[in-house]
Amino acid sequence: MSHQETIGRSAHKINPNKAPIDPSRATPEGKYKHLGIWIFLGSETVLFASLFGTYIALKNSTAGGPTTQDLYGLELVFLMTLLLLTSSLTSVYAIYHMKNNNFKKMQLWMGITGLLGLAFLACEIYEFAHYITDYGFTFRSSAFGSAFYTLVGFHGGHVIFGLSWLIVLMMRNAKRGLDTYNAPKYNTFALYWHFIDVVWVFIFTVVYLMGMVG
Amino acid sequence: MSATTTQKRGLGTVIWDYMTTVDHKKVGILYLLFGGIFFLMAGVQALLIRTQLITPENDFVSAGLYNELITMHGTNMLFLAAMPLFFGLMNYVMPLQIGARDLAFPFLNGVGVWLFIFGGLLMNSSWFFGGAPDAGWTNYAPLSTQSPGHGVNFYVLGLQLAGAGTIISGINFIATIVLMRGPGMTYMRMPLFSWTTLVTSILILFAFPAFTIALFLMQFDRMFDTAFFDIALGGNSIIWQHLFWIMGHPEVYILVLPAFGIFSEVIPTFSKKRLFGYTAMVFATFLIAFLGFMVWAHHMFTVGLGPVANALFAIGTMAIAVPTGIKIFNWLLTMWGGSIKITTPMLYALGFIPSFTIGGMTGVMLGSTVADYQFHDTYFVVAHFHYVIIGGSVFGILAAVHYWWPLMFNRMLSEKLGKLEFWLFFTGFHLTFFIQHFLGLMGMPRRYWVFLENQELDLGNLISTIGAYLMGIAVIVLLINVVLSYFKEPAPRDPWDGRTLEWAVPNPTPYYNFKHTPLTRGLDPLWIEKMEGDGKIKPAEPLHDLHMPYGSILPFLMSLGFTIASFGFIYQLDGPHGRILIYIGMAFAIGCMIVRSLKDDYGYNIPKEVLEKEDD
Amino acid sequence: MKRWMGKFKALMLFTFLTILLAGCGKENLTALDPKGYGAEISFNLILYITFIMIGVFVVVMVIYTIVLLRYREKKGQENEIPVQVEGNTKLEIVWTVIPIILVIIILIPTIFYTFDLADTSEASTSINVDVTGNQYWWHFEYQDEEVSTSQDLYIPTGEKVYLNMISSDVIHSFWVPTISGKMDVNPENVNTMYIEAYEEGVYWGKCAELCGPSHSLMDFKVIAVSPEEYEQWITDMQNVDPEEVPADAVAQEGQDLFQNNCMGCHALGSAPSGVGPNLTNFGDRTHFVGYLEPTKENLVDWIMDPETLKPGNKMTGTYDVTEEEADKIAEYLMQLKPSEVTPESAGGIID
Amino acid sequence: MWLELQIFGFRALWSPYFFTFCLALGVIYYLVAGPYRHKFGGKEKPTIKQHILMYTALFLLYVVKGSPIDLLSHMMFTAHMIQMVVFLLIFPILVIKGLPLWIWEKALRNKTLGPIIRLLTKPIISLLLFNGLFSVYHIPVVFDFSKSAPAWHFVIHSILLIAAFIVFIPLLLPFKEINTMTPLLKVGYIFANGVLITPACVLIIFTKTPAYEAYLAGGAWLQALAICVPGDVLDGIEITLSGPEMFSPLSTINDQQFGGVIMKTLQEVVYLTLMVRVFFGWFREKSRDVDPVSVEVN
Ligand code: HEA
Ligand code: HEA
Ligand code: HEC
Ligand code: CUA
Ligand SMILES: [Cu+2]
Repeated sequence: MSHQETIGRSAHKINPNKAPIDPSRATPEGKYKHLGIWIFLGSETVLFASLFGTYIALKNSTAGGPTTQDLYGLELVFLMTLLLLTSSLTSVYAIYHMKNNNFKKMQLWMGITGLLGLAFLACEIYEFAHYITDYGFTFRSSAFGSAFYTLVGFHGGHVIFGLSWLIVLMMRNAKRGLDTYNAPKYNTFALYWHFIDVVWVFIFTVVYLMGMVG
Repeated sequence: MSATTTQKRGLGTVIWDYMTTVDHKKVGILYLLFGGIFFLMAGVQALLIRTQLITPENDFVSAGLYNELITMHGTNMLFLAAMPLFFGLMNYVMPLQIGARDLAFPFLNGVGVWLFIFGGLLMNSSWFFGGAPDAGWTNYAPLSTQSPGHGVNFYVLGLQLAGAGTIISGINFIATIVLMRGPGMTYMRMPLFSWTTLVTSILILFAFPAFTIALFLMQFDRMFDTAFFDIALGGNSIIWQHLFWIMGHPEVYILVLPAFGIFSEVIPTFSKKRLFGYTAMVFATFLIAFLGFMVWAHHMFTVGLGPVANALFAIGTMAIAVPTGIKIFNWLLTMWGGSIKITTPMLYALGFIPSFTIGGMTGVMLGSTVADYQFHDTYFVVAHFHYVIIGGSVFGILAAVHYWWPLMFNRMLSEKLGKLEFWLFFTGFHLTFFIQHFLGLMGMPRRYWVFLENQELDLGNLISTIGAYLMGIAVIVLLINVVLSYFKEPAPRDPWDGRTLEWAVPNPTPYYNFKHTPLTRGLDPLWIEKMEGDGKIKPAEPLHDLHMPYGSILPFLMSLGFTIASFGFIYQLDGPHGRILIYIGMAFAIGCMIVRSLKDDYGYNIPKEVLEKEDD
Repeated sequence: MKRWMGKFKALMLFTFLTILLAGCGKENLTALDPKGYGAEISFNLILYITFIMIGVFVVVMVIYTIVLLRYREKKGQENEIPVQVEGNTKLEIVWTVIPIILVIIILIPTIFYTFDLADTSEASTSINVDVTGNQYWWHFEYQDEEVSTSQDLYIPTGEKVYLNMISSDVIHSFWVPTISGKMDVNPENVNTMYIEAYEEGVYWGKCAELCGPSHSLMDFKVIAVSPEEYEQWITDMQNVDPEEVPADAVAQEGQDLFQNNCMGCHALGSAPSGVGPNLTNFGDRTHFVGYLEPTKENLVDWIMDPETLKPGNKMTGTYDVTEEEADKIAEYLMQLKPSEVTPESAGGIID
Repeated sequence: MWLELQIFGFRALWSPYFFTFCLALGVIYYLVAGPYRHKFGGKEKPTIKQHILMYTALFLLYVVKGSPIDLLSHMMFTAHMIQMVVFLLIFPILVIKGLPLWIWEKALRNKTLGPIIRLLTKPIISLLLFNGLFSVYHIPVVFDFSKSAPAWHFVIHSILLIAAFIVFIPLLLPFKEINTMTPLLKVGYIFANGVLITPACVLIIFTKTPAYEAYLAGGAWLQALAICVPGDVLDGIEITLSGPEMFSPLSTINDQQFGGVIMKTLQEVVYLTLMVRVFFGWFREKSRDVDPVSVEVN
């Protein structure tokens, strides 16, 4: 195809003199991405709903192994909930700064988001290790074990994916600053992160709280 | 001389072009090509099945092989033939119909198609790696978890990959239709094929993730010793059935709604009349989709869910007859008072109406719980779903292939051969499957490797097999037709006197689709211009530079990486080489993703001056 | 047009002819000639819905035919443009409401009988049989009588017999088309259904859920006898002495061989079933392993090479006997006829 | 069933007080919306259709909260669910459509009421509010509590009713502050309503054991009855009553499942009707017109 004119990054510069716009939705691609991630999260909802359904169906099938009451302790889970909720909040700040075209602050808050996510992940790993070593409770112990680790682990996997995404995003753009090409990427990440957070709230309620009650 | 006219290029260039393409038209053709290949494979498997059943207690194939054949036939047909063929058509036609230049996410479109292709190849490669999956396309646990060998692992991972591709395409279609409709193309003016694309995509979006999870559970049980379906450890095999059918039932509407869309294009075109009751047609589509999510347990009437659940699902199931009926009658009334021209696509549409109605009616009979206690898992069910699938989806695909062939390949298919093919296929189809209703009621369960002598099932099965061969001949006629068309003159523009936007583009379709953004002034925009104007679509805005995306090899490589990892998963229980493959494959795929996010891709512009020289 | 209709008619005629030729299928297998409660209800419902469906189909086809006859493009009028009708609310309401009514008409008896067939309130006062589905054979245990048997299920006519079904491995489905619809046999829970046969007879049963290579060979029989004969059969079965030594010498040897090689899996008398079928009344089987004629040659073939006759079965390769020994065992097994009441009492198998 | 019910006496069966109340509401509506409307700043008279809608609404209200159905709702879950559907899904729609617009406008422009309505009828909020409350109400503990404490029963039902009004207002009232959704979103909104109410129904339908104390023999159900049967009547007959099955042709568990099915199916019917109206109103006209060539397209 000979009739091409290459487009440069300059086309995506944000003009600071113009009235503030939402750089994440200034281009058609940005708009598509914004809708796209919402649709994607819709299908993720079904994904987790199926896992929740499986978990609820199997949560009492302990096959003589540890039960929900034996295992769960609220302190750690509570801490994890706090960590993740806060990280959602910090990502809101980051997006707020993005809309004001303040790249530094956005990176800062995104960084904090990432750190909180890491802390959450550490807690989760500790929790799993605790169950495995202290109770011998693995995902092969019983159907309940399989369902528990799969549900919570799937969420954990989403956190890991989100964190890797964030790290790549932040490192890639650290030098170049904000433009309408990368703003949509931050925006989609933030939405994804909120979703993970919401799912955790459900895990907290359905798995841990309801598990404590029995 | 138009710049888009393809010069003779080397085969290598063409292949590389397709491997790196993100153009919705080429992706569509990839879907059609591989969907077609899988269709032929599954069709040959069907012929083998029918050959085995030609006489009682036949030993043409062994019992184990027979189960592999039906499993691969069902899975290939549904997930790797019918659905991708529709995806191909949607990919090619839908953006043209709504006046868009491409899909919303061209790169993801590439990922979707390659995931499908590699997933399909992965699953079918099982034949060469010690045997195909053999637990039926429904793959019920615990038969599937206990199935020896690697067959079922291929099913799990193959469908996992293809399924991921499917979800990606679904998201892509939705975003495209919501955001990229051309000026004036409001929802109330969208052609029905685009509507059904939208609704089908919504179905995919909500149905397939349940299957993704089901496959994960199956994978964990088979490869990592978890206990989801292991009864000894408290597992429950019914969970698989629920998750499977929560996808499986919407899946059948995923298969038939696009066909409804196609007929809603074909019938008005060849009746020279606008679609009767357009609004009701759109609403009925939604209703079918909506109700489609509440009936999955009608495949589980005999599982022992209890009378309340059975009654509830019977109600939901039968309710679907109502919107479908609305559609049937609206099609009939579209033809009423029209001027019907019988071409090959129209023949398929005409064959569709009685065939699908029969299939739908047997569906309603199946929906009656108590009657289903007799029908379930017999050849009556086999007859039902081939009636709806072949009479609906396959007729739809064949109609569309003949209808849009000139648009896609710039050649006409021969009408003579087309009609011959239709009659062979139609006769063969009814011969094969009508008799099966009775076979089922006479006591022949499905998935039977052999039926016994002296059970008065011989004649029916013989007739059925003969019918299947007729269909085989019909498919060969189609193939001949396709090959011959290559040597023909280029097709004229708009050969069928079309009504919708896709017929307004020059032939062959330029890679940027529309030079001018087309203005839609009402339903059936091209028809309106033909009636009220000069037959040309009006430009919505002055000519300007067009922004296009670059092609990329990354979708191909990424999918390849996942496929390598899948092989690893399949073999990881056999020793360390499996695990090594997992690491290599995943690293490769993730590497591609990182490259994608590090390398900026801004696309390119086609300058206005270049466009000015092109045909309209 | 002519050609079109011609072909269609020929097709229809052909299919109807074949149906006539085929009749309604084999008397003791078909669901089209019900001889039991469940099957009768299903069949009546099937007929009822079929009539409604034919009615709808006729309406569709009448419109269809009129359209095809009247509105084909005529020669010389290719350029005429038909009126572009947008729709007709009244008509559309008609074909929305009529199907709704039809569907409701179908649903009422459906729901009624769904509850009727699921009713287990009389189970405690009726005959209860525990059914176990195994890859590829069926086991039956009469709860209160301490009688157990495999492959052939004896029931009295005119009585509801409750089946409590569970599977020992994968999912199977219990189906006796002529007397009852089917129900799945799941590994994780007991499913209960009842069957009632109106007439004496040997009814063919089929496994209707894919359960492995020999799914199609997992046949069984339900033998409906008169209540008196049923009582007789129960008593005979209760009185079986599994150790009883047969009269002739060959069979005696066979018994020894059987006890040494086979008793690890097979049971005699009321002993609970093991890995293999209970063979107490083997000599009375209508068929064995589901589909083989109960002749001595077949039996020897089976013992020598089960895999060919029933791929994937669980007996292959678990013992080591010679052809000669097999012959003796067969002699012994063929003599296991503990009861006067046999399939013949129910009229025998229909061939 | 009918005969057995007679032991509760006329007052419990037909609630004459409540009947008077509904009648009074009807009269007030007639007067305020009709002859005396100018006193309240009303403009147009309600149409005949609105009259019919309103009186049907009040009649239905009496049927489900006053007639024997109300009494039965304390003994049969199925009756309870029928009550719920009419009370929460049909009654509000009829009232919203039946009241003349100016009354709604007044409420909306009201200094205190207006902002509250506007806030609560934000689609996301109204959606979660109604379905959340409905689901919470059907958690066994809450449900049993409500059926055992007459005052709370009243409060809870009133809150549910308000939530039900709130959920339908953004769909049905034409004012632009609250009617913010495009037709497509409205269809989605109705759809989401259908989805969100499903978990409650599904749990009710698929539990294998009776979940609600209030319908079990012994104790709890009698307390529940006290809500609508005068104390003296109840004291008099208590000894002769074995349990709620006595009034019902269904076993407790079947009754519960059946109730769930009724809820789900009827709710589906109501929502589908709404959807049809929204959709056809939007589509039918629009798909017919052809824009003139000169029209400016955005
Ligand atoms: C394209 C695919 C497709 C379509 C469209 C349908 C459509 C329908 N199907 Fe089918 N079905 C399958 C594919 C499909 N099905 C497959 C693949 C299986 C088997 C899976 C397996 O086990 O392997 C299956 C199995 C299946 C079963 C389970 C059987 C069993 O295993 O026991 C049932 C039971 O209810 C059922 C019902 C229906 C109904 C009610 C419809 C309705 O949507 C039909 C509606 C249409 C009409 C009714 C005709 C037109 C209407 C009128 C002219 C109006 C007037 C009509 C009336 C008033 C009745 N189907
Ligand atoms: C899209 C779906 C679809 C389609 C189109 C078909 C098409 C056909 N099907 Fe299939 N079928 C299923 C989906 C489909 N089927 C499913 C889901 C099952 C259930 C599986 C299970 O139980 O798990 C099933 C099961 C099934 C059975 C039951 C098996 C059993 O239960 O034991 C039978 C038996 O007759 C059958 C027959 C046929 C036949 C004869 C065709 C014919 O229409 C096929 C026509 C096509 C051809 C004949 C191709 C011809 C090709 C050539 C001539 C080759 C040319 C070659 C080259 C150039 C290389 N199918
Ligand atoms: C591993 C256990 C095992 C052993 C040992 C075994 N069998 Fe079997 N047998 C089975 C199973 C399982 C079946 C059911 C096969 C089927 O129908 O799929 C069976 C079926 C049979 C049947 C048919 C029963 C019927 O009524 O359909 C006969 C007869 C039989 N075995 C004879 C023998 C003899 C004789 C021997 C010894 C030489 C023997 N079996 C050893 C497991 C065993
Ligand atoms: Cu057992 Cu099929
Ligand atoms: Cu279905």
